Amino acid sequence: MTPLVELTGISKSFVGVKVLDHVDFDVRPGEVHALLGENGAGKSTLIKIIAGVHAADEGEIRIGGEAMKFANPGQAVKAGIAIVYQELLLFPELSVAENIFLNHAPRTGWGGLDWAEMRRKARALLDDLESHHLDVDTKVGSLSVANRQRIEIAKALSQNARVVIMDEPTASLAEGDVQQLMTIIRRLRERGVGIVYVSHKLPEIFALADRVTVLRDGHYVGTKDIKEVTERSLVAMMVGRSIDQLFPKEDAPIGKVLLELRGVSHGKQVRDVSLTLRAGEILGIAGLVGSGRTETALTIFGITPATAGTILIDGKPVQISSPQQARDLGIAYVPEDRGLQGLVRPQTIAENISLTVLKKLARGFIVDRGKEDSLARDFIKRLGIRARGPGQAARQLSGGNQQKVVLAKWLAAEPRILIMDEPTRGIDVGAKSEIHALMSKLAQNGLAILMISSELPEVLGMSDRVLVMNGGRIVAEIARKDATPETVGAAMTLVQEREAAA
Amino acid sequence: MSDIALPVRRPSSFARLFEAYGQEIVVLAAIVVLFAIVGLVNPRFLSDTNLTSIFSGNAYIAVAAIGMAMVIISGHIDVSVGSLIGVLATIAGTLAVSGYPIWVAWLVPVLVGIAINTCLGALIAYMRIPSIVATLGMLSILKGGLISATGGTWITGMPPGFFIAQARLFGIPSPVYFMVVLTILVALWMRYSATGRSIYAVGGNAEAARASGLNPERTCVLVFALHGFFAGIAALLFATQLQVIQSTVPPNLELTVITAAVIGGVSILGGTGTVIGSTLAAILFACIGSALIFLNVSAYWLRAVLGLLILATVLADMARRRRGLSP
Amino acid sequence: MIRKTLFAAAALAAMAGSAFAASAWTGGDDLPTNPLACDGTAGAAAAKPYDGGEPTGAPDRKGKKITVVDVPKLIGIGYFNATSKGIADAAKELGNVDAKTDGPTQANIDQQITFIDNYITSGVDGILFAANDPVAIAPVLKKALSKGINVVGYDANSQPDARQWFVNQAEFNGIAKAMVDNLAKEIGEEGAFAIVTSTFTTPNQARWIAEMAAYAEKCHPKMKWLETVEAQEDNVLSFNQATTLINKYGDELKGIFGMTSVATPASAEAVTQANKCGTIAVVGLATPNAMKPYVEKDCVKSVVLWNPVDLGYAAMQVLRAVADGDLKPGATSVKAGKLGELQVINGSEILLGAPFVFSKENIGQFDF
Amino acid sequence: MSAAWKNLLLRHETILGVLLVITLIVLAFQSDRFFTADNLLNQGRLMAEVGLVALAMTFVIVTGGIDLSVGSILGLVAILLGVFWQKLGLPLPLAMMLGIVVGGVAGLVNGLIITRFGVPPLIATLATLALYRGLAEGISQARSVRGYPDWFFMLGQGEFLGVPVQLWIFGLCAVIAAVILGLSTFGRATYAIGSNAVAARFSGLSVDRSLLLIYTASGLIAGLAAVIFVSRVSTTRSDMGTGLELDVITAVVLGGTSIFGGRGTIIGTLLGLGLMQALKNGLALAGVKGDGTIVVIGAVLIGTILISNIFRKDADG
Repeated sequence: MTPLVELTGISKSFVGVKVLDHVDFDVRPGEVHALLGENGAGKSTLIKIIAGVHAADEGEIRIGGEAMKFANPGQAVKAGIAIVYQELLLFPELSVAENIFLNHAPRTGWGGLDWAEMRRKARALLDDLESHHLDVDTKVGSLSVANRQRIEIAKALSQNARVVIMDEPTASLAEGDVQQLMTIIRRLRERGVGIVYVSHKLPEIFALADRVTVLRDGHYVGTKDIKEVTERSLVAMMVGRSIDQLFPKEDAPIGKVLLELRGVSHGKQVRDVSLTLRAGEILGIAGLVGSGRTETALTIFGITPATAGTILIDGKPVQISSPQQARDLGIAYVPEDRGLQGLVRPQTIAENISLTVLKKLARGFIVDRGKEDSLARDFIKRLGIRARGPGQAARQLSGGNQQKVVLAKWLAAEPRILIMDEPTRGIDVGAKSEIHALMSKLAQNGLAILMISSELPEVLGMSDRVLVMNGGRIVAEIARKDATPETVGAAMTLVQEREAAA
Repeated sequence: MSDIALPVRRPSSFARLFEAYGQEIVVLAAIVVLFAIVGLVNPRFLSDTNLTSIFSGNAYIAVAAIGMAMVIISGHIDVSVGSLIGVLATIAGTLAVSGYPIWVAWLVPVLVGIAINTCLGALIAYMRIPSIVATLGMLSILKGGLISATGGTWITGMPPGFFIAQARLFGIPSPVYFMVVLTILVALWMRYSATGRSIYAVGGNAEAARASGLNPERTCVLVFALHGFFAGIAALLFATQLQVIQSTVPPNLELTVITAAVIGGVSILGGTGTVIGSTLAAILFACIGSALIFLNVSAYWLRAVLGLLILATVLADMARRRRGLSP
Repeated sequence: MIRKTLFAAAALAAMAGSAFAASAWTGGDDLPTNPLACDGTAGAAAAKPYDGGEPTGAPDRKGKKITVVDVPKLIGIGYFNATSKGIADAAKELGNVDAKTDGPTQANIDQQITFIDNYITSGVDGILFAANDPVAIAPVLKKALSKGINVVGYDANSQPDARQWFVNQAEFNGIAKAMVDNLAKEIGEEGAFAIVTSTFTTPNQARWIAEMAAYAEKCHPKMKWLETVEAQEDNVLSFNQATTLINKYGDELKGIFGMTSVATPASAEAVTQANKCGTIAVVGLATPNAMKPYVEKDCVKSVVLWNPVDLGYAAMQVLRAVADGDLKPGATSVKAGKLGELQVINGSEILLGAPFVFSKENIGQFDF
Repeated sequence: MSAAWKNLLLRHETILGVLLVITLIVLAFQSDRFFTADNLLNQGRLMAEVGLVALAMTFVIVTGGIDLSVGSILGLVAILLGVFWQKLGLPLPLAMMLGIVVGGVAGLVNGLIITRFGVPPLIATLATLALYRGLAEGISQARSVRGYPDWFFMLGQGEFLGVPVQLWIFGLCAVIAAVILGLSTFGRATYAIGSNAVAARFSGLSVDRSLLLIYTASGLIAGLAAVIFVSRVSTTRSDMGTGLELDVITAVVLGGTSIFGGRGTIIGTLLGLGLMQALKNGLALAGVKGDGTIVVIGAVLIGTILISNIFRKDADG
């Protein structure tokens, strides 16, 4: 069978740095081909070459057996290649139908847009994706991430794509949405569409992929049939070393209660939330996106101050109405969106780390650069941040190292309560286990950690206790020994069904 | 699981209209209220002669604001438009006086406007100079260049057929037709054509647009070229309104044009707004200018009142958007 | 706290605003006025000693070639193009003067000061100026005098001690009388009129308006002033403002004063386009070229202005005379080339002559 | 050549510095009166007001904002200075203080509109540009205030140790601004806000308070510039400072401050100011007329940013 897309000997350099070195890759009709590798392994560059965003320096691209060179993404689209990016590239001000048909809308006889046809086709595509609830006239800006992703997929299908490339499609999806996405992907596969699936999440790959290709440092490591590999062997291929335990939570002595919430509410997103968090404990919060997990964290951190209820620190009620107050009370928050909320990307590592402790670093009101520099060096060593030095710009680091910088920034503030929102989202496996190890160590040192995660294995592996949220409420509390994918998953979906039935 | 049909909330048609054209409706309401109040105080305000002069005397601002609205929707800004209009009006007048056929005197400034702004657009799109910087530089170049070239001599003695803005059809001055027809055409084009929609897409998210196969650079150049076209038309209306062309840059014209576009609901952040809004806002300004005289607002306080009104409109818009955000 | 501060500020602003008493007509200034007699007999002007300044350490420039710069209020408007032409004419005629005009593109005091300052540094022998503000320009002119530069003003004066001589195109009260008398002649003693000016802060216009108000009260007490509007130096804005006035007052409005060479033709245009030629009179200050179409169509009967080309010419001649040492403090007249002998008034001012009224009969003879 | 050196050489400030030196040399050859202490000090006097406002504007633009209302604030404060002193009979020093305070309040209002209502700075200050100028006109009723006592002119026309008084003030403010922006915790926060306001807020920085402070400071400085301006020109008029904002923004942007925020230095702004003033003055001395100078400044603005962009593209890859 002729592959839909076949790449041989692809090389690509940016400013003298080789990011891809003679890589081979192909996609056949009706298969899901997973592309794996740590961040910086060259996955993004490879899919951008397939999609015509970058041109390869060397090597050959064949589409349906024919050699091709794409000068721009438009040509790749014409050749039947569509890409669903990690950061969804939609236009909030345009309607659903327009987003789907941007740049290839049906035309009327005199060249204008055929709006009726466009809306009808959009409707049909969405129905095909089981998305009957989406209105083709709504502005995309008001939709959830999962819904936007469906629109991206519909957009790919509307271009008669024979190859759909998905870059970390589940990175910001909750468990339930992931399942639906998989259903959609399987349906596409049945129709003979070739799918390139880029993800860090091994369980998904085992659930979906037919073949898997691994890249490491721009080199091609190998392509395997999924049946030939195990989780462990894949990780070994990716990192070049074997990782014994993915989620190494070690026991830590559980101390006194540091943080307590009593009936805390904020609008409709956080309703009557009560919880306790002890020193040395990792408290996991599971739930779907929009279930109120992040919103609860934001309320504790003072971004969206509580409208009702009490927050107690060391048993004393406190008012937290700004992040400054939260910080001064010893609360740290490693946010969900690293690029937007966590890092000042153009600034250096040192400047990022010192943001939370500027006052402490200052002599008078002048920042002590020497102290700042040694603080950054200290953290680079402690957290194993791979960087040229404290003076390197944060944006040049890989995802895992960026996350470590954000963590370092908050550890610099010497918090007693650490909230981590999706601590390992979009991070490669190696860095992930490092961050997990760090979390364990921090807990052992007496830090109280509140961890929010969409990855069930992470929640189960790391948490001492698991809270499950839905509709802004805490709906279940499960102890570590009872926490299994079934119990937690049941708590998450049970409520959803109950609400849907109501 | 997908069997459960989720109830689709369909907002009422008015709510939808308001969602889509909120700012336009606010501005329109402001115009209506203004007409009602001033009309009550002094009925002459509503006389056809006054209405005509409100609409026709400021039509060139509305036409220039169409181009400005497109530029701002595409995520840029242009502070040089006032100087450009001054230059183009001078070119039109000079050609007419030098004995070229009238159609040449009409056509050349529009073409020059397109040419200058195409260069400007290329500078912004391909050389990555922020539009405010590029147009700030262009403002100086055009303004200084105009005075160097003309020495500020007034242009008089254009042939009678030249004065297109003084022509009337069915008793209505031609600038009104220009304003209305261009606004409607551009509004339809922006709303329903593929290129028009791509301007919104590029302004909303240039990188996403690129990944969708659009070419943001080309769109940027196109938008500036069109902006040059509208500046050319505005310059014609400006130049042919009176028997005399002042070959200088009209003071503060760029601020008026930008303000009209912005008050009309075009977000300075790009990606939203319509040219209907900008035209309505230009009309609102003309009304306010006229109304303040009719209401005997002390001339000394005129600009303060205007500033307050602008501020009030902006704050009202912000309040409306906030309400739109919370469910 | 913030609110209180704001409130206090608002209150303070309101107090400050009300602290000014309103003058007779909007747009005038608050300096004392000196209306002429209604029948035009010259008031007995008290002879005043020379009150101008003197350059220090000026070299002997008699008969030598000198460089002169002319810094008008702004460049790029018809009026100052005309004065600049007069200056160039005189320089050519004299043969030993190298003159050029340079100035800001907006009537901006700060920029004008910067221009003069730069030319002082570049080492000119003489400076001609038309001040945007009489006080603001004084320090820099004094600096010029202290560097031995000859300084002569025209059109708009500075404080007397900051320059040597000032060529006065026509006295304020003379202009005021000509304007008001001509309008009264056209619309009758009980007619109502409005004024279109540049901005209320332009000194000459403010002075004229104040003098006109005083003169009208003295000699045409029944004329009714309706309103003054600002229109910058902007053609289209002037037109729109005049049109709005016509629309607002309807038949009540009988006349419009145009206070600038931009406002007058634009007002005439507004009257023409409103088909009110003959029912609304326009009287104003303007250059003849811009007014020819309206005067020839009988829409405008009288345009008041001195000849700005002559004004520039005279200013240049005076500067040459001062540089040559021919015009000394205490002189009572000065020779100004083709203009002949000009009179010295008010100590250190040289009067160009009575304001000139252009009409259909004579306007064709002028080209500026 | 080490990377650090290469970086330093390709910095916008370095390019600008080289350009400034070349300009000075060329202009010095064009006119022998240009490069004299007397002329240069005098140019310093003339640019002090624009320079002062540009210092605060650098902060504003580094946060990703803009303040178009500075020229109008200058006009408003100038008028109020005169009104407080002459019409309300306050002692002149008190009137000066009050005027500057009003400038600060005007800036604070800008800041409140921007932070509390979330109006983009360009729009907010566009509206107050009209409002403050209108207030100045309304309050002044077009009257100018003159006849200040002689000691008052010391500020704008006097000299101290042979250097114009306002140049001392400007120099002092420049040093303070450079220290605050470049070295202090507040400067750090300013850059962080300009690069990523959300991340700054999530790092426990008080973004709104910083913005309020910066816009208030912008108003205060415009007020100070107004007092110096009045003292320099000995009179008060409501049209003072018209168009000042464009000069100020040109200088700041020429100095390499990114209009998108997050990047820019006081040194750059000073170089930008110097280049602008040198061109204005030097070209005038070399016989170029004012309108020609405007063209050159526009071309230099575009050209400098263009060159800087090209170099930066190379450096970033």
